[in-house]
Amino acid sequence: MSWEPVITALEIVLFPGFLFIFCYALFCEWVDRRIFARLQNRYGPLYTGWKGILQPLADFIKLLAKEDITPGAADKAGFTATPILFLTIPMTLMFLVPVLGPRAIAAFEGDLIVVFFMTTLINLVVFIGAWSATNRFTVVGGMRSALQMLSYEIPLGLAALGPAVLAKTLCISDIAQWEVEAWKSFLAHPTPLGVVTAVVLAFGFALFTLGELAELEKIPFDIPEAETEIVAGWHTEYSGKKLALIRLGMDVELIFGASLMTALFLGGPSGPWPIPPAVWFIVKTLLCVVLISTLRALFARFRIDQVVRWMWKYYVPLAVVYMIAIQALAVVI
Amino acid sequence: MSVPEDHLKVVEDLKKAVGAENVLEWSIPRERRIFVRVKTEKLRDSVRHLRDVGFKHVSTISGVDTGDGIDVVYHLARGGVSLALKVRTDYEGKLPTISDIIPGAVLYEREVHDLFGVVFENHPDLSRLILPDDWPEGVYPLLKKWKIEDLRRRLMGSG
Amino acid sequence: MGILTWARTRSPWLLHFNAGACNACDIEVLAALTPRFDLERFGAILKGSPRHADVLVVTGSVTRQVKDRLVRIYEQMPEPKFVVAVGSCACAGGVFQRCYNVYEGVDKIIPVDAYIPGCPPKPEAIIDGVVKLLKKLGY
Amino acid sequence: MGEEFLVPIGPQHPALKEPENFMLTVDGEYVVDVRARIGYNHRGIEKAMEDRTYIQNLYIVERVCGICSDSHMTCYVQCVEEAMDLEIPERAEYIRVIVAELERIHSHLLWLGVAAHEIGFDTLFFYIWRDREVVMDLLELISGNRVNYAMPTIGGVRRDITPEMEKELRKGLKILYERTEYYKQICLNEKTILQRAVGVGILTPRQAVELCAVGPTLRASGIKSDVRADDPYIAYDRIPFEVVTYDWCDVAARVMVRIDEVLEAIKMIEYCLDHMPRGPIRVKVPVMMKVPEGEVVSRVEAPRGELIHYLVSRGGIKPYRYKIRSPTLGNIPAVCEMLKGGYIADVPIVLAAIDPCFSCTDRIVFYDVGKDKRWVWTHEQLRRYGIEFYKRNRGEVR
Repeated sequence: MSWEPVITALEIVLFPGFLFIFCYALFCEWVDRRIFARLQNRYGPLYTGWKGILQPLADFIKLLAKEDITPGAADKAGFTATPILFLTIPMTLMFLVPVLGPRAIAAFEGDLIVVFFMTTLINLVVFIGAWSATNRFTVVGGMRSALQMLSYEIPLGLAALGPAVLAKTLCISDIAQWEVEAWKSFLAHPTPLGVVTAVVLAFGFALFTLGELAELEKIPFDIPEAETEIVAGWHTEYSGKKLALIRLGMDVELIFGASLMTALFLGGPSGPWPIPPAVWFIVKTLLCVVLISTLRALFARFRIDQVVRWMWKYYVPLAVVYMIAIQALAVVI
Repeated sequence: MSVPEDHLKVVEDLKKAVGAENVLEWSIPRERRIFVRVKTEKLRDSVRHLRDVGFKHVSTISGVDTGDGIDVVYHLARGGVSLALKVRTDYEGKLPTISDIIPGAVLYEREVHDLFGVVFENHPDLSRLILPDDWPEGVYPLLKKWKIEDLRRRLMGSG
Repeated sequence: MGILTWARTRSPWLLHFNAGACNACDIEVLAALTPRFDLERFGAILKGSPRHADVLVVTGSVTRQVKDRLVRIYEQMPEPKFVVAVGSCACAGGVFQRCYNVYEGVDKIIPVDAYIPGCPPKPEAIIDGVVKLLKKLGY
Repeated sequence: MGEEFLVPIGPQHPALKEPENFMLTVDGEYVVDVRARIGYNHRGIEKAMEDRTYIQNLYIVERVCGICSDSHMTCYVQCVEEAMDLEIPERAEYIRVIVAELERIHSHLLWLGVAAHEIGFDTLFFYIWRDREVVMDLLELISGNRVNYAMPTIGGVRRDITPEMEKELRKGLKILYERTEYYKQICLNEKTILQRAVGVGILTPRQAVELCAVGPTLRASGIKSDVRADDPYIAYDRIPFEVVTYDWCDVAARVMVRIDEVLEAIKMIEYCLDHMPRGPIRVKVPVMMKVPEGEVVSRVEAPRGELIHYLVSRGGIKPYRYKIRSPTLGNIPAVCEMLKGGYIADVPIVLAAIDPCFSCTDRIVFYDVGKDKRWVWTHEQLRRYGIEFYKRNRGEVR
């Protein structure tokens, strides 16, 4: 009776699986809120647990215990399905990203395409949830999030495809591995070609971060839940357990975005020998979360039409130019 | 306090424009303050004349319950000078609107209607403004006949 | 049920409602969230929708017009919910007592858990009020 | 023309610090019509003032509005003094100007922070409100309370400004000057702010005059009108200051007018401190004083615009009739014009741009553009195309 299935089962449940994602998501929310607060010259959560680290956990448990109201006019199916889907999709996507070792648990050829399909699915789910809540604010919020999704989805995809084309594979784990070797060989003997690829990839990283900001609906792209205009956007009507799931879903989406950034651009969870890959993964994703959080604190919120116009006028052409550069490099390498 | 000539000139011009007998009384207590009382029929002509002379800004319109009728006071302003144009009307009386001469006045007319019951003819929209939706019709709180106690008993009781 | 009370007292989400106040108390409630006082240290965030909120912070003596809005907002909030009346107007009508359009005090309309007197109460007093409410719930 | 889609903003809404309810008829992201219903704050102040003595009324007038409490106080006290023909010492006049200008700084900084919050720039909101604490400390130093400072009273001022306070004041003002300069730079070239403010909520000078707009909203449309300059009261005729106007006619202009007014206010306070005459700060007045018969109109430049009080007294110890018109009401027809044709996303910032203070405004209410009633004087016919939205949701407000 080989131990293989038991280990993978354990892996799924425990380490790079649900428990780890749950704790790490809450930890990242704490990091995000603290940095956001520190940039605004104030403390942020301080008294729950050491330096407020248990604050997201307290919020989560409290929401679970609250009364869960479904508005009378809402259609029950869409309304209850949304939070569950909103959490499970990012959770499953986490298994496509290498965390423990160089290979992710469920890595297979073409999982990058699956990732993009699922992220678009999230927005669809959000729209259904907003529409089924029949509250005016949610409907306008849902429309906005769909509108915004249309504008950032393609450039985000292009930015992510960059490394895939260079690595000549569509499996995220392989891309991460290719990057590690490329990096090692570059360090061994730096060639001008290597410098060019590094610059292009860095440019791709910037494009991808911008896309991630829009996907995670963080300021300056948090229009779908613009607090001052439409109360709380598409999740105005959710409360209690449903809201807890949605907030957790957002956190998991945050760390998924960050881990995707590390896997595609920063070489995944591998690093110099003494530190185990898992720790490298945490260090790199934290770096990305800190980056997102600082960007979040520096900007005002754009208007939806500005976002759409700005995306199509600058962001898409940039992504196309980036792709051309990548193709040229691919031919040379 | 010396009475500045240009204030006198304003009153003279108004008398010329509206007819001296229609300007019932006027007083200039201090610099930059003019009080004029005009016959009710001459209200619109005086407002139109004053606007052409430069009193384009309506600061506000106040109602005063003088016991035997309601004084409606139009506070017009030209730069620093504030002119109070007073017109007498009786309870539930009718006054022509001036919102077509000075559009900014439409709000103030609605308040006077809400709180004093003066009806402004062909006013674009004389619906309820300041008082709550469930305020009983015909009760105009700022009239002297309504004491606060019975207003409270009548409202809070039913409120 | 230690964990539940622990969670409930560690993350009181506020919803601010101005029931006819002269907005002196409102700017003090807002000042309590800014860097110098920073209520977020206790985990308190200002939330936009009644569905998300636990603590309803009401300022101002309730005017007739705003009464049914206040009741509707209160009903929209999920259980367990608490109400904090900020300012002497919200506690008992304040300087606008015996005005014809005013219910003197929030507790004539909805049950109130904590009163913060003062006209307006200083941000420190508001924070003290919120912390006392949390202690009452077993902080 | 299809059914429009009504989006209620308020009465409980994070953007509005006060209960007012604007029913926006929208069409996709465009605002087609505005129907406002205020009256939530109407506390019946004028009726209450009619059966309280002049001294008791001091406490009510101060609480008409929490942010411009000193303007209401100065206006009321000035009104009663004029009715009683009472001369107040010159030092009291200077102290009243200092407190009035400090309140202008506090009100404008507060507004600037809230405006930044409206467009989602929370960091700037927190920074500005942190620096606003400097003004609040100065006010607390002079009057003992952060809000509702109760400095003016009938016959002069309640508390004097001692030399130590003066030193403290000058230090605080210097910090404020630097910080406001820094925020002016931010607002001028921070792209994300400009994008949300330039060209938004346009009010042409002709509209501004015709709709009787007041204060910074009027001055941002290029019209030089300020009660402190045109109709100087207390010590404003002896203090050199410059009326700030911009002619961009949009939200960005209103931001800049208010920032420059803060800088101007700081200079005025420093001038007052340098030229403060000696002497008493108050003239004794009997508590149950009788005001001779007569009527007085008193005007003050509150942070939000021209504030007018009108007193009719029949020679008793209580005012026969006391009328208050707050500046925000003057700007409401103007804001209605600005909102039409804009985006939902612009509504909070355009609304905030007139710095509405509905606690004062609830003296009078709002101007109602009925969707189905075309008005004789509504200017241009609105561009209308409706998409069919169902309206069955239960939240349909009456």
